[in-house]
Amino acid sequence: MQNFHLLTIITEEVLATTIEKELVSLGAKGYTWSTVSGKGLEGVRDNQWEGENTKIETIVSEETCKKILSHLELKYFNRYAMIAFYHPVQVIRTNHFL
Amino acid sequence: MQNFHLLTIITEEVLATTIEKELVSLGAKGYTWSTVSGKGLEGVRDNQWEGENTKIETIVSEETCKKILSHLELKYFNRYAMIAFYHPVQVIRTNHFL
Amino acid sequence: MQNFHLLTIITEEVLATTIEKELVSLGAKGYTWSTVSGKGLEGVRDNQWEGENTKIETIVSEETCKKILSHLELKYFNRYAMIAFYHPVQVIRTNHFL
Amino acid sequence: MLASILSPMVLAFLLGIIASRVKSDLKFPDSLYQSLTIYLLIAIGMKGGYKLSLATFEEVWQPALVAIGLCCTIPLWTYVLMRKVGKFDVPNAAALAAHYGSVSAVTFSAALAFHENLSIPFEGFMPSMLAMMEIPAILIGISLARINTPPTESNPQIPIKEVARELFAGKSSLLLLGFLLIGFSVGKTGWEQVAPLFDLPFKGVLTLFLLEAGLVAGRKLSDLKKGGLFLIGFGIIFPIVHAIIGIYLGSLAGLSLGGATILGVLASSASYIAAPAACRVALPEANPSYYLTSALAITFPFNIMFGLPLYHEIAKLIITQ
Amino acid sequence: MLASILSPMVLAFLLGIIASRVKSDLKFPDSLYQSLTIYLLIAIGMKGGYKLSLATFEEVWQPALVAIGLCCTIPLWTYVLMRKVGKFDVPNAAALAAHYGSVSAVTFSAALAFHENLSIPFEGFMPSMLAMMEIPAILIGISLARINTPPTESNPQIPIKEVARELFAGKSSLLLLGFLLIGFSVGKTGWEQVAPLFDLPFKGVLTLFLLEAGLVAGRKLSDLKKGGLFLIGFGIIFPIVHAIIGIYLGSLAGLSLGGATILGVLASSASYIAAPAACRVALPEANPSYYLTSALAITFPFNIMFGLPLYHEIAKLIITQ
Amino acid sequence: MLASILSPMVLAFLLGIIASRVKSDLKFPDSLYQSLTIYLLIAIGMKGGYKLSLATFEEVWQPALVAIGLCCTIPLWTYVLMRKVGKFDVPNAAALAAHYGSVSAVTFSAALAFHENLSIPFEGFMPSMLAMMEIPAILIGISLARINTPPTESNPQIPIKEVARELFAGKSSLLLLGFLLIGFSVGKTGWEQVAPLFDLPFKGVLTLFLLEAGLVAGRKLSDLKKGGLFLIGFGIIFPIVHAIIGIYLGSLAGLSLGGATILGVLASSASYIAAPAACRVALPEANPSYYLTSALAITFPFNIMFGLPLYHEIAKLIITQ
Ligand SMILES: Nc1ncnc2c1ncn2[C@@H]1O[C@H](COP(=O)(O)O)[C@@H](O)[C@H]1O
Ligand SMILES: Nc1ncnc2c1ncn2[C@@H]1O[C@H](COP(=O)(O)O)[C@@H](O)[C@H]1O
Ligand SMILES: Nc1ncnc2c1ncn2[C@@H]1O[C@H](COP(=O)(O)O)[C@@H](O)[C@H]1O
Ligand code: NA
Ligand code: NA
Ligand code: NA
Repeated sequence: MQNFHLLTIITEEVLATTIEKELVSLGAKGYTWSTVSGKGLEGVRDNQWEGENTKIETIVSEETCKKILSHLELKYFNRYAMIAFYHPVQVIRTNHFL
Repeated sequence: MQNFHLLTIITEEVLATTIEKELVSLGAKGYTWSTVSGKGLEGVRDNQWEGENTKIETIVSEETCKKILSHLELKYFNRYAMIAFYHPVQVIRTNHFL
Repeated sequence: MQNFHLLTIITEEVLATTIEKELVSLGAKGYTWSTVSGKGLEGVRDNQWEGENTKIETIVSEETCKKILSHLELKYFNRYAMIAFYHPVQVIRTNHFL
Repeated sequence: MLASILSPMVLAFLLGIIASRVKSDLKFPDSLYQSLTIYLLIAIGMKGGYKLSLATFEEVWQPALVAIGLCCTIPLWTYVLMRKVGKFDVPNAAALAAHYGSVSAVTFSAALAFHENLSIPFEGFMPSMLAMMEIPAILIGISLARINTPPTESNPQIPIKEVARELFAGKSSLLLLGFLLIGFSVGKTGWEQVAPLFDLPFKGVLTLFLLEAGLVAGRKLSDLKKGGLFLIGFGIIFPIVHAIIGIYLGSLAGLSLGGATILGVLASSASYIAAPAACRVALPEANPSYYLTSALAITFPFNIMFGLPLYHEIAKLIITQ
Repeated sequence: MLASILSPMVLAFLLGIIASRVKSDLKFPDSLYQSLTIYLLIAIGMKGGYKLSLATFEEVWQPALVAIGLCCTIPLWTYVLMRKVGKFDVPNAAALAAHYGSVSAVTFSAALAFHENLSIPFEGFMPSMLAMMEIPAILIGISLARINTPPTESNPQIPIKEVARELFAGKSSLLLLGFLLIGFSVGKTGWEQVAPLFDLPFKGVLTLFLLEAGLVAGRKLSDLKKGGLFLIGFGIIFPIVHAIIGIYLGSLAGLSLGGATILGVLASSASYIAAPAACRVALPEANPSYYLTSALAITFPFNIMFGLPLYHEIAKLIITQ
Repeated sequence: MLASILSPMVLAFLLGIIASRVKSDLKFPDSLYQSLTIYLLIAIGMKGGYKLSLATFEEVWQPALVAIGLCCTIPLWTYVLMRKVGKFDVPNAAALAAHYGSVSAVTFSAALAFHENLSIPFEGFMPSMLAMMEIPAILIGISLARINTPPTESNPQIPIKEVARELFAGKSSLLLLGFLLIGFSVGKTGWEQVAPLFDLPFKGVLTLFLLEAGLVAGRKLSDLKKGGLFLIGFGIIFPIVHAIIGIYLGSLAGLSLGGATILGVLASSASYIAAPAACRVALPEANPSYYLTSALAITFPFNIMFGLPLYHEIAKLIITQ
């Protein structure tokens, strides 16, 4: 049986559209996003003037998850406010994710 | 000890109120919802004109989780934009969930 | 290797700022928050007049997670609408969390 | 006619379409869209109610009958045509019938603005026609699907009573009917208290709203091919036919040139607030790409840009005969 | 009197109640509610400050003393009554005292609109009374709870200084006081620059706000039984008593018929922006069902619908004596 | 000069700063901020376009040349100075160049309000200068970074064409340019239809917006030390220099006292809508603390509060010579 992970990315809103396209090209079948506020190494991100965060969640196979993470690591991690984490989830209707 | 699951449902906003009532009648003691945007098999869902998504999260016992999932599967899965997934969580104050 | 947990707190919005400060003083390196609606033991919490919920998520080490939870239990659990739960997650760039 | 296309509203709509075609990051926050909708419905209802209070029953009853007649029969022939000629299945034909039988408050507002710009008088009570025409067609559309589909176990049906209750309690009819009543009751003093918010900036708000409508319609344009040529033709020809019928019957019912044209616009317009929500719940098997695309990306732009001046010309022909 | 009930504001409030009773899906986006609140506070403060700049110290000092006197004593007797007669425990009695001692900016606005509709003149500086009366009562209410509860270890208390700081920095008093000062400083030119936004559409915005208030009040109605008969009686009788005292003292302090009535309305109204937030943080043991239900679902609707005309009649009796 | 500081806009900005220093919980919902931005851009564009339609090509072409000249050269010398004197690295110097070369729509609006309050006439087509000056400087700033950084593999560069496309499709230039065109096309009738929304309440909305701007600027004040003394000096002296150049060239190009001052204000202002977004994407290595702090917490408040009256005095000196 396939293992699925819920991969969560919290990052700067300006990157959202680009990252979402990249997720799809790396194999994600769908994603969900919302606007969140946050505090991290790059300080508070809480409004449009200073920058806001988007939370992107995507359920993907373990393999795709790894691929996405190394892409993010290479392209974004040292230059933008961003965290990413994942954990296994049980899903119904696997055709939404594969 | 009881196992608790965080069950997440992402689906069309028009269904939210009905589903929330059904969750309670199937044994959920509470739930949390918020508006999210998303892309999946049914295309992009990002605004009120074309339809928006609600994310409903509920912490329930393993048994209730199964019951809810089969209900959703029967009633909604083939007719609406919807995904559902779950994973175990540790909780405090179990009286909120049982 | 360090175990990380995603700790989620859903509680009354009026408490958010205070709790966020306390999270940091207890060892959290960052956190993410957003406004959510919910229903639980204290009834529906869905608008500003009657009270609204904030969801605070923080990724912390297992130890910090325990510390935060006992703090919340002592200070808030009997007096406010609040739930808290956690589960292990895999992270990249551990410097964001330690 | 040029004056109509060069109105701020139509141009804002075009700008919205362009913005979404060039993939602009321009986006209305969702709560702004919701707030504008609430504003428009209240403003239309309130002014219509106030104007209705100035009219006599004599003036109103005939146009009202025509309006109700139109929104009850349009879904019937639309359904038949969709089934027979369009070869759509039952739920999709029924959903299209519901949408085209019901009306669009924004197209209606644009029609009011169009007439005011050209200083063509029209009956002030027209918003009450809008309020009456919104719901019946949706109920008829959904009933058509019920009658023509045997209920199965895996496909439980929401009772039509329940659907009706939700429609009447739904925000668009609640605000329209509620503020029609409020406007009717408050008299001149009451109306003048709120007119600086609900009357004066109305066309400006409509301009904002049409900008947003353009953004959405622009995105929907790429779905046009899914709908196919038939849907495009249908989304243009049907509204014209409905407009002609509406104008003709309106003038028979004693409406002025402006009033008859506006009744034609109502008949021709397709709902995209109340109807999509109701169909999604009651007719989940109907595919939103069909009804949303035709209502939002074909009929709505056509009516706003070309329909209004066209129907005005048609009305002049019909009424001066 | 009928004219007052048939105002767009009161009718919108009723429509809101009806909408929530028929379980309408009408919902104001949260940010619209917040934006309307910000607007109302700024508009009230700004206009009040401008009008205050036109008044003399002579005219203002006596009403100001009365206003402060009222908001400092109302919580005291409310607390005693709640403890002795209502049998509430310390935190709940204190929270109710804080709410009824403080004031409601929306009830106040409705009172202004009421007087303007009937063309009854009133002192333009009344909003400064509103600004002064908001915070003291909340601090007194919270202090009453402090004095009457021994601090325990498991129940740490936020220092009252901290509570005061948060109240003064809280959005409602910051906007009211801040824009009172701004309105006071900018003079006629300044005021006229912003009046098209903050004055003209004011009653329209109030209508919108009361629609939303009605939606919430309607939902709260089902909590009425939790409060019990005592709370219902209290939520109606106490405001009337406070209004009478306010009107009487106001007229002694030299206010006109209109001004005295408005002071009575302030005394009678219960806070539901600043007080609930402060009590939730400083008096978490107090149960929101009590104070929110009585302030929002009993006193507020009563004042808006029946209180205003009633207090007006009472004022006529008292002042022409 | 006092009259300018005591305008509602400036006072609201100050109140915002105070509110954020006393840690008030006052917060504009994000969608209100976005809606106000959309409103301001549309209102500026629309009115400017309408006024432009009343001007002759004769009047416009020289000021336009100057405007374009200014926004193309300001980034050049800013960049050199930042590198040489400020010792900033390439991306930070380039980002600062982009910000100070581009313009601030809100500072511009405050300048319009300032002139209207003092009844100083100015050319109605100035908003078209604003629209022209927004984007070129940002592209030049980003290109400067490109030219001066060898592309490395780990550091892929977005093609400048792509950046340009995104800037032109970006909401601020799309709305400004789009509604400039709309305002230009609709004529007097069209303009009068939307003026009650886009003209009358403009200064009130600006007051609201500046309150929110103050809240953000106040929070940014604590970042001032990160920027250091150099940035503070730069953020004040440079705008003054740019203003003088702008006023001088503007008067050469035939602009009136008011028009030349406003061109000076444009030259002096720093962008904080289009530029930060573009720099974040195209120059991620540039540190937002530098450009946001200096644009938002130094130059913007300085211009709003002291710059406007100062530039007005300077203009009087230069032009009456
Ligand atoms: N430890 C954490 N737990 C939860 N969210 C975090 C954490 N650290 C950072 N974030 C989120 O990730 C965003 C970017 O993080 P950073 O790159 O550290 O500034 C922040 O604005 C937060 O929303
Ligand atoms: N693989 C996925 N990961 C995360 N969210 C998804 C995924 N697929 C679908 N969704 C969400 O679920 C909603 C409905 O999915 P669908 O039925 O596939 O259109 C979408 O609008 C997304 O918000
Ligand atoms: N079983 C549950 N599952 C998910 N969210 C819950 C649950 N119970 C409570 N909540 C959330 O936690 C908030 C406070 O809970 P309570 O203290 O039970 O009123 C509620 O408003 C919900 O948003
Ligand atoms: Na129709
Ligand atoms: Na009171
Ligand atoms: Na500049």
